[in-house]
Amino acid sequence: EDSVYIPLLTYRTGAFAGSGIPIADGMHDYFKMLNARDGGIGGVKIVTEECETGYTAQKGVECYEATKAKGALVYNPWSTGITLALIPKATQEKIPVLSMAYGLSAAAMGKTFPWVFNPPLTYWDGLSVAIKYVGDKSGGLDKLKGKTIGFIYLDAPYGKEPIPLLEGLAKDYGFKVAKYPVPADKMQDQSSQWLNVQQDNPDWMVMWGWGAMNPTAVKEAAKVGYPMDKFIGVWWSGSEDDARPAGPGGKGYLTLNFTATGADFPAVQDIVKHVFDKGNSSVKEKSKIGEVNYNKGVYNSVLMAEAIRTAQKITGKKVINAADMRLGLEALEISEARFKEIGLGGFAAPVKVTCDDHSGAHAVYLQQWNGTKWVKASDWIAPMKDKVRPLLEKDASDYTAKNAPWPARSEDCPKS
Amino acid sequence: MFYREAGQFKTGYADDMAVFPIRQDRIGIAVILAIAYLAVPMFGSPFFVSTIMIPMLILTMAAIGLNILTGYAGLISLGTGAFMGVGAYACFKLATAFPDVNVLVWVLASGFFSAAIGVVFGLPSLRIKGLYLAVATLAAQFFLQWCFVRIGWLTNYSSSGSIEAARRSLFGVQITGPGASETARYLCVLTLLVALTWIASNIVRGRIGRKWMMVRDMDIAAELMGVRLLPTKLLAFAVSSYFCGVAGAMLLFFHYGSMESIAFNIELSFQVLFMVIIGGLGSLIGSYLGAGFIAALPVVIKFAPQILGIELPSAVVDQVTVMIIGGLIIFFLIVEPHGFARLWQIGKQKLRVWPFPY
Amino acid sequence: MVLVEPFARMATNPAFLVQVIWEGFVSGVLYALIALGFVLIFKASGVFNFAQGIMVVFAALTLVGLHEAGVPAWVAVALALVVMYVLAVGVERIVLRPLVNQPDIILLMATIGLTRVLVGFGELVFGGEPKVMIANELGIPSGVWRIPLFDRVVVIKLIDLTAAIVAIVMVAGLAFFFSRTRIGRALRAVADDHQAALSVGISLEQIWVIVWFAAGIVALVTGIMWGARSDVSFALEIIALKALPVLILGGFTSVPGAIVGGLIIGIGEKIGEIYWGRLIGGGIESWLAYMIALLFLLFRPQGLFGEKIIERV
Amino acid sequence: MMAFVDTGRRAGPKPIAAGEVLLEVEGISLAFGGVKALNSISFDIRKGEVRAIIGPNGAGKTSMLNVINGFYHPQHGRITYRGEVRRRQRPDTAAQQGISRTFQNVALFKGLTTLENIMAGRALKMNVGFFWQCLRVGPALNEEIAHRRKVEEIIDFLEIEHIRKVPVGKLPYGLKKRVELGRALAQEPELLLLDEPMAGMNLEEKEDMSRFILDVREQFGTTIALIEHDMGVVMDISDRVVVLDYGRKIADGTPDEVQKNQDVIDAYLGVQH
Amino acid sequence: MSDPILAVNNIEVIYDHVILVLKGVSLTVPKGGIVAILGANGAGKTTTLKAISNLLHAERGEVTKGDILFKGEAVQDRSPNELVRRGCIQVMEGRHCFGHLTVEENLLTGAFTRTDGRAAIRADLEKVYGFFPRLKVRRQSQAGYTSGGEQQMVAIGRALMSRPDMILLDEPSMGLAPQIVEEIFEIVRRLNASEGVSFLLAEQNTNVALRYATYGYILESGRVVLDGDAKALRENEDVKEFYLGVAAAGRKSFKDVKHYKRRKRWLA
Ligand SMILES: Nc1ncnc2c1ncn2[C@@H]1O[C@H](COP(=O)(O)OP(=O)(O)OP(=O)(O)O)[C@@H](O)[C@H]1O
Ligand SMILES: Nc1ncnc2c1ncn2[C@@H]1O[C@H](COP(=O)(O)OP(=O)(O)OP(=O)(O)O)[C@@H](O)[C@H]1O
Ligand SMILES: [Mg+2]
Ligand SMILES: [Mg+2]
Repeated sequence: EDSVYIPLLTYRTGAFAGSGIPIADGMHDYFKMLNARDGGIGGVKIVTEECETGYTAQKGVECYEATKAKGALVYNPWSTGITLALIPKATQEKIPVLSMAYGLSAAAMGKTFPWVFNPPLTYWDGLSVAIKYVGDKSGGLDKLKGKTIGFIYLDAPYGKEPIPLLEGLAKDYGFKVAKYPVPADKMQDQSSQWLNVQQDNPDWMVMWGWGAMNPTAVKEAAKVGYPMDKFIGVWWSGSEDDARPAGPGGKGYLTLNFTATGADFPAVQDIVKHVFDKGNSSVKEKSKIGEVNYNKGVYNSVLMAEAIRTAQKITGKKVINAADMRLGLEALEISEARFKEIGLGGFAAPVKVTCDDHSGAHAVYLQQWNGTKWVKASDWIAPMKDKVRPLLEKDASDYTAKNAPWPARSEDCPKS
Repeated sequence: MFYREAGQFKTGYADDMAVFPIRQDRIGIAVILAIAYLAVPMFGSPFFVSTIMIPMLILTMAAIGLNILTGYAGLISLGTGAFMGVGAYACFKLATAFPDVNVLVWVLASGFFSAAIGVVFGLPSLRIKGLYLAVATLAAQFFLQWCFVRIGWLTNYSSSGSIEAARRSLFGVQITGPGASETARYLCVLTLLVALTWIASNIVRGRIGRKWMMVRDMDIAAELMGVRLLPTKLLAFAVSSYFCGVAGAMLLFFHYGSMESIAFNIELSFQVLFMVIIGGLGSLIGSYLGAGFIAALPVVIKFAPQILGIELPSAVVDQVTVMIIGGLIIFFLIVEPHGFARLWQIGKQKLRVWPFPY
Repeated sequence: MVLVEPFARMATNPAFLVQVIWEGFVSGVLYALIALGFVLIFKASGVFNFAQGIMVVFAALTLVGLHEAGVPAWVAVALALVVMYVLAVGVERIVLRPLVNQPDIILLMATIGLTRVLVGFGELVFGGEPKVMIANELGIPSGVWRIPLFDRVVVIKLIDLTAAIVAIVMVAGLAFFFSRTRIGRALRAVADDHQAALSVGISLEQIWVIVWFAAGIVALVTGIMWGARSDVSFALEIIALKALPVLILGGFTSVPGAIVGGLIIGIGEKIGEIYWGRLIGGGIESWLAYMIALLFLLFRPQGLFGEKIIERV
Repeated sequence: MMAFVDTGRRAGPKPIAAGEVLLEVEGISLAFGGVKALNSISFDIRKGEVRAIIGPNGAGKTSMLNVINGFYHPQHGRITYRGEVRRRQRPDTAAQQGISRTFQNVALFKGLTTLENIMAGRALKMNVGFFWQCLRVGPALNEEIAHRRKVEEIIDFLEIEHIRKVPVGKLPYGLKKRVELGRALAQEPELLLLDEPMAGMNLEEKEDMSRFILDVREQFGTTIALIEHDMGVVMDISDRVVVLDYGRKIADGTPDEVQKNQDVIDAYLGVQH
Repeated sequence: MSDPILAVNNIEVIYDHVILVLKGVSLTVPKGGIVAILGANGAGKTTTLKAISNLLHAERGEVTKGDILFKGEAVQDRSPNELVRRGCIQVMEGRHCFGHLTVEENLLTGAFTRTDGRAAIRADLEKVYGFFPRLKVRRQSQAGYTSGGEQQMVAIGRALMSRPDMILLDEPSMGLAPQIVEEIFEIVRRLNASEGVSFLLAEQNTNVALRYATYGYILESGRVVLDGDAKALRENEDVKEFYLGVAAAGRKSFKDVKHYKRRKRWLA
């Protein structure tokens, strides 16, 4: 039987397991559903294999080395650290890396990073949306002058990624930035950071957190009485488990998001039907299906599945290889209609990846915790492409300079 | 029976002081070197070479470093990870600032930076002893890690905060950076390790090593015999950190290719400490055996079910691996608290008296 | 600037300073709780029990896991205690007994091995997802007090207050129980010289089970308190590292040392971070505690309350 | 036989002839908290003699040695060594001045073999630089071999060839003491302080040890300060004896004088042997 | 000879799985007897005592052959703690005091296994202070800072605190002033006579040991090479020459030791 092989780098252990587990489940279950319902993609079964990374770069690289020889189509590192480690390796060995809305922002520059993809948007895009929203609520971006925006972040490459843009925007719009780094070993004890917040009393708070850092931050914010509706998290800080532990105090907390929440989508229901009910899912409770991080996992698999379809169409092959997968990713386009077709209408904004832009700077929306669940709190908001793009370009050229001689792109753009 | 020195006569003190005074040992070491230099690159799969051998050898280097400090000089350190980090960051800075100098030079030079830092954090060892000294090295661990994150200059102001190994070559063969073949990287690592092991063994067998062991075994007596404690301890910190620094630089340049500060965390320190203890304190062979055990075994256990075609959830495999390793550590400590090195000696002793039990 | 500005900030907003000290006090007390577990075991066996951190997680997870499985809260506490007892016996049988009379570092390593076993086992049984501590069910108050002070308010979480009280009661109780009693003396004897202790007929088995169980109880209490403040997950294990400087500062063998060390580190760390940390980039908490401990050690190498290191020839 | 102490006796400020005062302690007082370990003790040690220090347990004998080689710092008093007054000094300088010692509770380096322990005694005399040490060729190797030769002579002398490569941790007590003596001898001391070198030995070994001590003195005029509880040994081999009793000096003189002193009998000897 | 309180039958001891130290040692201690084990350094005296008190496994040694009977019961597999409860306690060579405990606390740890109440323990404490007045003076000092001889007294006193029926004494005289040595052996005799405590002592100080003991064993390289009544041993020519230092011509001086060595007859 024809099949393609996709290793899934996941983490169900370690300090970040709380976030890692639903994502892993979501990724898995979508493929299992396709296999069960449609017999795979274009007649080809998807063989997945999980490899545990524990969110550490070391184990991530081990997983990569152990699985690449089996004909891996694409890697999903699910950690900025692992992504950074894999970018040069995978570029050299010509295997695509899909770092969905995380990783190196500059990877959006397809001309420089032909093998790395980070749709639907980069961290910088995300940050620009948050600022846009803040501007909106304050009556215009020009009203930000003199205000203070606090930025609380995991003190690691992931958390620091948005800082250059944040500082750039601060200059442009005249607001002040107050930074609150949270060291990894302090994730569960942020009282210092929030004491500082209490003292500085910034007008808005933006958070780039992950794992156990999120619920602790929300709890602390509630404790120091910070107005929750002025507290915006990135999409990785917006799962149910992040807001729920704060109890009623968490009400009003906002985060960015690019996928819908809930299980009311035909494809997700198919997962329940074909996978969960058959006992093939590692999800323990049905209610977990459709939660924010689970849906992120599903979305990640949707991107891969659609890229495989695209690649099959472009190359005419049934069983594609990693190079074909790259083509598929580079020509990836999921329109609103296509989302509907695959049973995910309204699940996410349309996505289009191009040769030039591997991310796409797609729109996101804000969701708000109402005390028991997330509700949509804004329309889809497009990032400030004009502010982000120049930074991406500069960063990409910095990267190649540092890694000289960085191979010039030799791959052709797919014609579609 | 098979392993006896009978019939082999030493004709001078130099012979008696050689590393391997017994012929069988010399043959053994030659065979091992031949396997390492020829058989592994020729027959080892890329996965084996790049994921098992390379990190194992690099961590052996770090283990030797820590063993010098803990095993020979008796000073406990939990800051190995950070000292390795110093080496990696130093090598990164040097290699990017002076791209024309061969990278091997910088790998070796980077050790001096961690040696210097090691000396600074070794200063409290004059007053603080035993497990209490662990706090000084922990301070180093966390402070240095903080520096790696906070000092942008160290990463050339990279927005991601990570450092990368540039592409460099030796005799026209690319040895670092993306695209360097695992064989090339492996041979570099192996050669550096063999050379530095030789130096380490020279140092510990000589005057300096003896002073360290004096301080370790009974510092008061050593002092009353004219050994000045502070310089001796600081030298141990320096040499130890040098090895760790080189190991860190190798980890970046020959293994990962790209690292962030978190890779040099306390976990790494513990891992190396494990190697030293399981291998045997105060034994260079032990460092090899310990590193092999702690670095390679988890990978083997983790990927064994896959290779054997057994389907197990990856998380379960990982959890079970962690448990097995923990259990084995306890097991080996119980069987032989002095580590593999002692088992090795006992094995040799048994061979020597074979077929009699004693 | 580094010298003046922080004090100016303290003076202009004294209520905030009080708040900072309170927060430092609370985290110090919580560090002390973890350190206490270390001290008990070290005092009694000379074992530097690195597994204390994971024991905290393990105890808390057992408690929450049992509750999730439908066991009433207080019964779950009782069962969790039973589990900790079984753990103590198991550790004594499997790990400590064969390692009697070995050097400190070997025992330290064994407990790190134990940590691994417990991490793997815990994740296998309870899964890696964070869990919410059953604080309400255990009757731990969750509100906040807002106390007006110098025209501002100082916020005190009742849970923090509870934690502080529990910790202090616990320390006092243990100090009382372990000093001046027959067992207390035997504990210290064992720490000094395993072999000699054996030779005078002290039963190491019995002593070790007692202290490991006591440390297990401390772990459970610590787990409940920490868990109620954030959540119960394996990330909590990292916090145990914070107990090290506390322990070292207080002296490995001193129960009151744990609490005093905890307070010095907790408050020092908070004040340092809030008033000085930001001047040099923030996040200095990750190493400040160790530096504070180091500074004290340079003057008292055995810690504030530690037993003097005997040096004779 | 004793060719091993041939070389460079450290050229001191001035050579001291046999019989002259080598070391003089005057009014030494040392207290630990409430415990007065030494109370205004004065005596001298002459070049080339065997000077015994005896006294009941806890009298302060070991403390006296610790004061002499700088490990304890007395609160009062003065120490004159080779005619120079020294006040506070670091323990490692005493070794450099030619004072070496053995310890009451054997203080060998447990992890090292007999050979290495005695080599350790030569730590001060070896000085080839770090670079050569790394390579262990040329000067480093030559130095190692030269000293090894010396050490082998000591090993021969003390008749411990058979345990040359045995880690000392597991040696029986008596041999440990002998190795410790070897280590002290390896330092080529001018003044050798022996703290109960014969405790825990049987007769035969005590005889051996006495012989070694006397030989060392005879061949090089090494001065020896000896603490010992075996009166037979003390009376036989020492030239002069100083008796301490709980911090005080109660007698000083030849063995015969001391043996007859009633204070000494009361405080220390008990029944006459 | 009355019933033996302790009987060691042909034991073999191995350290570290490879080092054979005792090669078949047998000995008996009669109830109420004082038996001395004599022998050169490394003969295996300490090892024998540790094998009896079961402290061997803490040193990675094990009894591989033979058996040990205490009060008629095999005790090889008992813990040291149980042995102390049954009335057999060892005073280890090299003192092994608890350095951080005060002298008095050290003594009290000896009473760990006792259940007969505080008053009785106090009374025994006073008794020990009666034996060793010096300890009373230093009762509040940390044992780690007491002199070598004082530590030896602490170790013996500590053993007495457990009210044993049998004490294994390892080199009690080492490092003690002559007066104290006599005193200690007097105490041994007193305890033996008045309370019926049996002793097995390993000693280098043959002179004293054979004066107080009733029976002696001479150990060489892990084997018993000679045994007999103390009196008989004192008369033995070899013992005289090698252990007592009295040759036919009377006691020879340490000053005049010659460099020749006579072979011991039993090794021939
Ligand atoms: N833990 C150990 N491991 C290995 N060998 C040991 C150990 N302890 C003792 N030995 C060896 O066993 C032999 C007998 O030692 P033991 O201590 O019983 O002698 P001893 O008669 O008590 O001597 P001494 O008079 O010096 O106390 C010695 O050769 C010694 O080296
Ligand atoms: N570092 C110290 N701290 C406190 N007290 C000490 C210290 N060193 C020695 N002492 C005390 O000083 C006194 C003299 O001790 P010292 O060891 O000198 O006796 P000694 O004459 O060598 O006795 P022994 O013959 O028993 O070895 C003892 O009472 C001892 O307890
Ligand atoms: Mg003394
Ligand atoms: Mg002995």
